[in-house]
Amino acid sequence: MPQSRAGGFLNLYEYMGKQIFSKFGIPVPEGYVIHGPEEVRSMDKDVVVKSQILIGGRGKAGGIKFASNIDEARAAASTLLGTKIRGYSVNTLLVEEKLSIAKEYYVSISLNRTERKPLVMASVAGGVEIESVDPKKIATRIIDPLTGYSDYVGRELTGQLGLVPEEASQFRNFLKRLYEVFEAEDCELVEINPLVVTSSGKMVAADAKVVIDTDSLFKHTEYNVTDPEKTTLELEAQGKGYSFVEMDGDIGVIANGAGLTMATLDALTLHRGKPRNFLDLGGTDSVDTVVNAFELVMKANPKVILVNIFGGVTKCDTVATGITTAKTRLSIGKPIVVRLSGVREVEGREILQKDGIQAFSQMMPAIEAVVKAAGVN
Amino acid sequence: MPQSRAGGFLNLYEYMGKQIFSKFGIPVPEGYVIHGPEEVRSMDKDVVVKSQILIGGRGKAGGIKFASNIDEARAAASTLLGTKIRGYSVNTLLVEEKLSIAKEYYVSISLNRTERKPLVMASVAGGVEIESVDPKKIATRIIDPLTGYSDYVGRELTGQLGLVPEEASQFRNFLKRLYEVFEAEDCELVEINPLVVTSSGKMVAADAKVVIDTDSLFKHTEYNVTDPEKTTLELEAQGKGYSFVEMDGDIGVIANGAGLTMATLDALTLHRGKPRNFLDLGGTDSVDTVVNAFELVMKANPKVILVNIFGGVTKCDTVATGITTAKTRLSIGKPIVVRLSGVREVEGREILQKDGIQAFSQMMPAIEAVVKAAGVN
Amino acid sequence: MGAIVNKDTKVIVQGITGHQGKFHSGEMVKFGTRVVAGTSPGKGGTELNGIPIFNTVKETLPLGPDATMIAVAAPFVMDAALEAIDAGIPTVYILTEHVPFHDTMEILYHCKRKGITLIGPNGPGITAVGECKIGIMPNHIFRKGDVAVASRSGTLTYEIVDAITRSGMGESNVIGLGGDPVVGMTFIDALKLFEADPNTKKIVLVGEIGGINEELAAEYIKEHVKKKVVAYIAGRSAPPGKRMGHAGAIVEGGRGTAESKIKAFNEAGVKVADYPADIAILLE
Amino acid sequence: MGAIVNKDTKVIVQGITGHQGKFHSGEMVKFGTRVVAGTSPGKGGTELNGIPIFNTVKETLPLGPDATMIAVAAPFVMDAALEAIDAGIPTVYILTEHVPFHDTMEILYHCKRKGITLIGPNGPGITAVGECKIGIMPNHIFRKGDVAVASRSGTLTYEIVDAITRSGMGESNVIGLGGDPVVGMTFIDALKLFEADPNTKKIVLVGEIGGINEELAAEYIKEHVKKKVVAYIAGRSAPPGKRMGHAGAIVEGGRGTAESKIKAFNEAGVKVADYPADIAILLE
Repeated sequence: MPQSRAGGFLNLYEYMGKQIFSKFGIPVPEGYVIHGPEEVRSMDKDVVVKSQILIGGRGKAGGIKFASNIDEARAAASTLLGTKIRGYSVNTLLVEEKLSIAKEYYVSISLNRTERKPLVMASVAGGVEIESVDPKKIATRIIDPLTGYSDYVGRELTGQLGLVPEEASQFRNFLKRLYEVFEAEDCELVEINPLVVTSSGKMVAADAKVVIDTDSLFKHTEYNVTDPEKTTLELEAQGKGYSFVEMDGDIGVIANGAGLTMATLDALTLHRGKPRNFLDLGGTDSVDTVVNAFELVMKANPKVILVNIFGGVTKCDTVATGITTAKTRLSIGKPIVVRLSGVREVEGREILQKDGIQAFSQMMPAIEAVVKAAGVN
Repeated sequence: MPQSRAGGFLNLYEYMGKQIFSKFGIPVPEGYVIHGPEEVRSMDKDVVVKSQILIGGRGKAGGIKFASNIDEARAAASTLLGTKIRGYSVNTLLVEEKLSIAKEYYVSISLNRTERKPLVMASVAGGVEIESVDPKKIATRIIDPLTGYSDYVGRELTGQLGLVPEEASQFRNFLKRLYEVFEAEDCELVEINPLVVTSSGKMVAADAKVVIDTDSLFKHTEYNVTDPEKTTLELEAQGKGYSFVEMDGDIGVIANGAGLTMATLDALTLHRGKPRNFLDLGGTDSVDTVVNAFELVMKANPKVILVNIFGGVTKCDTVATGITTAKTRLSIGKPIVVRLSGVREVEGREILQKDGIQAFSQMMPAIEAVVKAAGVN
Repeated sequence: MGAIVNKDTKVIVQGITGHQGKFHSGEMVKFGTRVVAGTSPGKGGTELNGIPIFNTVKETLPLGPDATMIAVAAPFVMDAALEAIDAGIPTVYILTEHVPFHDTMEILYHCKRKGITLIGPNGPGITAVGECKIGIMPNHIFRKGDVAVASRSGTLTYEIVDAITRSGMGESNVIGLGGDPVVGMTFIDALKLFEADPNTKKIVLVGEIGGINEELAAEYIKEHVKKKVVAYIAGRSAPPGKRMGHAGAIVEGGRGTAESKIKAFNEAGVKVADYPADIAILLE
Repeated sequence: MGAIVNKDTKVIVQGITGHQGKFHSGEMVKFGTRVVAGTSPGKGGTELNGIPIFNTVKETLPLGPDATMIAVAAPFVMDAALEAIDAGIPTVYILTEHVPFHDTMEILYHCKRKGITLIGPNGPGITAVGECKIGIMPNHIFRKGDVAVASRSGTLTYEIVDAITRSGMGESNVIGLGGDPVVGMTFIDALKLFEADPNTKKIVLVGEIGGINEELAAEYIKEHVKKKVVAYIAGRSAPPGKRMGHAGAIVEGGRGTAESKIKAFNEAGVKVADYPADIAILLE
């Protein structure tokens, strides 16, 4: 469920992250992207074939395969493409040189919301989920956003990590460039795990996790990734500009403002009602916005629908007209319970009552009515 | 004469400035650099052939010629190459499309030393020396270095200049990129004069003046320009790491520290002595530094030599040894007057006196002695 | 006198000719706010809702603005904010949603170095009831009183203010902090102001899941706040959401859930309402 | 007590193992300065001149440093300064010459936003006579007294201090401002400190051609300085130099010459010595 946050965050695929890393001078394994086994190229070294999916634990789930010749690589590609791994379809593979791994480190830069500043985290215990690492083995450093990254930050961290000089200077180079990525690409997170030290002592970003602030996409029009965790209906809603999340219940919900929508779901849940969705109407004052919202909610096939509006910019009579229009146009036979409070609430409720729709001025009676209509005893 | 400023400033040739502008997306006339008339290319438009020299007033002095076909352009190139304009040799030409000029504006960004911040200056009265423009016609804006340039600065300035919207947006684009040049290239000054509005309404940088902080050259190793205002001896001194300026007089001067060296020249002048040079020995403590300094000063062929040292890091006995070594090695027969004060001054003066060199502990007697030796009555 | 703004506060609106600026500057004037100027590049010399329009903030400085509402589109917020900061406007409120948080971070620290108060982005603004409203809160919900409200949410704030008003109480200051990952004013900043404000007797905090600002506020209340504080937390029914990356998760040490926030408030002696309207009951 | 530093000031030296750091940290210890630590990446755990060496400034913080001398090579000054600023060291002195002025500008405004005093770059440092010396001034030239000196020059400062000492007077504070186009502390900053310093009775300013800081100082003296001020200006015999671009020339409005500076000082009642050693005569 979204917080009352207009935008969101966009997870990039590993191969996209590595393309960005490359552009900023961060060493990544030699490799290329394929969509079919026939695209595998001949090679003179062992390779690893990696499923490009936005979920952790690929390796354990069989999403990563090794190959030592072109036939093995093609076979691996054939096996992986078209399968589902942990529920995610594999359509794209990254074929990379297999690194000779001596050590695995961890490094990330993320937004620390408490300090409201970037946070660098680094550990010599990489290659596993960072949550499972002993916090004492993680070196952290808050960065002053106006100063940005400077080499002394890297010196502090490599000192804490106890890196030998040859590794320390490579690591500082990674950090410097990773901070450039974090800033230039408006990232919420950039993470390299594992940051591999090869047997010849070279540091390479063996994985790449890059999470972009979707609010920044006007600066980065090159990113066009569909969030695979979103349902078809959620993607449709996103395309129409609604903040919409599907849930397991049977009460369709339309409210205005993310906070009020969350509060509505909370109140339903406390009354043992089960919401079917989260839908924030936003701050517009248009009949069509309401009608389109109903169309989305109806596609989720709820048992009943609750509309909870506190009218300010959004006028209650506009919403009421939207509801009656939707009811007619979409031939809605299911119970609709409405709460309208605020600007032009009396007019709004009149419009609804004329159409036989239950309308309340306060939230709690509406909650109780809709829960009852949904058949909760 | 240098101020007590270790580094200095490097003036780039127009064509170099325009190459930088191009790299940063600032529109410049189509053009190319030649070193011989045979390099002129065929073309389908009128061109201007511009002498690449680091002095103003090229146009009036005949350093810029127009041509409407390849023969005329070659002839112009032949005429210009190898000549001297205002004392500067013409070895390089810039051949450019001739702009159809509707208006000439002015814009620059420089370091304002009082505010210690960048200063933007702009005027619609461009094409002439900015000093000759009515200050009321010049819009100025100090920039906060931590914030840098943002579009509102351009809006303020275009408003003050009264530019029409089509020009204003082009002008803001110039300013934004010019500030990027100023920052990225460590400039002391970036100036476009004239900033031409062509008859088709397009803004183009018709000239480019870029002055770089020489102390920043470790970041910009691509710049390799010899200051044409420096004499051969000054360039030799620069190569050896001395701050050295030739002057018209007959008293060679070696002192330590720019301020003390200036004070020495001032004192000589007040005593009607005429300095032959400014030479700052710097803060090292090495015999060779002294000997090499003498070598430079002897090449300037002074009548007498004054050494004025206040010893701190530089030890007086080291300097004394340097002087006697130089005297022997360079077979100096001319009078040398020395003032040594500070660390190991007694030892230093003893060394000199053994070699028959006049040595004082205070500056004024030394000044008086050297002026007398130079024959000033 | 309001805690940040008051009846003497002179307000400008940057982006006054946009959809939001146009409507809400009019509402602000109706509320009684002294809106002394608006800006809109290229529209200087005209006026709107009786408010003179200028091309730049600099041109409004002779009018002595104390606060600005920035209502330009997200891509232009950085420039507008830097313009206000450079001009030294003491209070900067950003209405706009969808501002990249990296931009907000930069704006915030430029505000801090100049001693400027930043409110928002993506919040409903600030109201000193009976004196001055800057932002988009509906005019009709307020009644002058002694309850101060700070909230991370918009309509939920109105819901709660309305409940307070309907209960017969009233509000002194209402501040919408904004829902973005990085915002200027925080709960702790608001608590400091409210604790010091002689017209405020009771305090309401409206939080939601995510981040740990509610937890930090609870700690602060324990140490520094003598006035009565009650709270509401939205999102307690939210299924464990997608975490935005490992690094964030581990730093916040498992905090950020509704349970964690409610627990922290309870430990600080702050009662947490089950339903928004129950805030009014807890205040009594 | 010195005006900026004093006998209690704990000093660190960044780049202590370099040529300059090595020599001058020893001289500072001989002077009596409390040099509590040095830094040199990779040399942590060793020591020099009896001073413990650490890899980072952060590691020296438990020793409570009040000031730092940065003696690293020019390309590394920005990083070292940001390290000191981030660590919150209250006084940052940069010895290094050839620092790009764009770097200095950035360092200066980061210092300003954190309330940090910046001295230099490219100056001889700061001495509170009898208490603390940070920098490269020769130890032997000082005698404790009531004359404060601020100078844009190095050896010329020693020359003048030496003349004061030889005349039987003595110094309270000597500050080398540095000769770069952009430096931290200015004449006006120094005048403020000296005017407020109870141990200072008379003030010497050592200026030179270029810039207009002497002119600004003269204006400041007229308004704000009651103590006796005398001055020396180097470069009066300099032929009109190459101007560094039109923009600079016009902004400074023809000021910046020795004549302009001497005239400004004279108008402010500040006598200007013809020769460095004459400063001692003017002070009497």
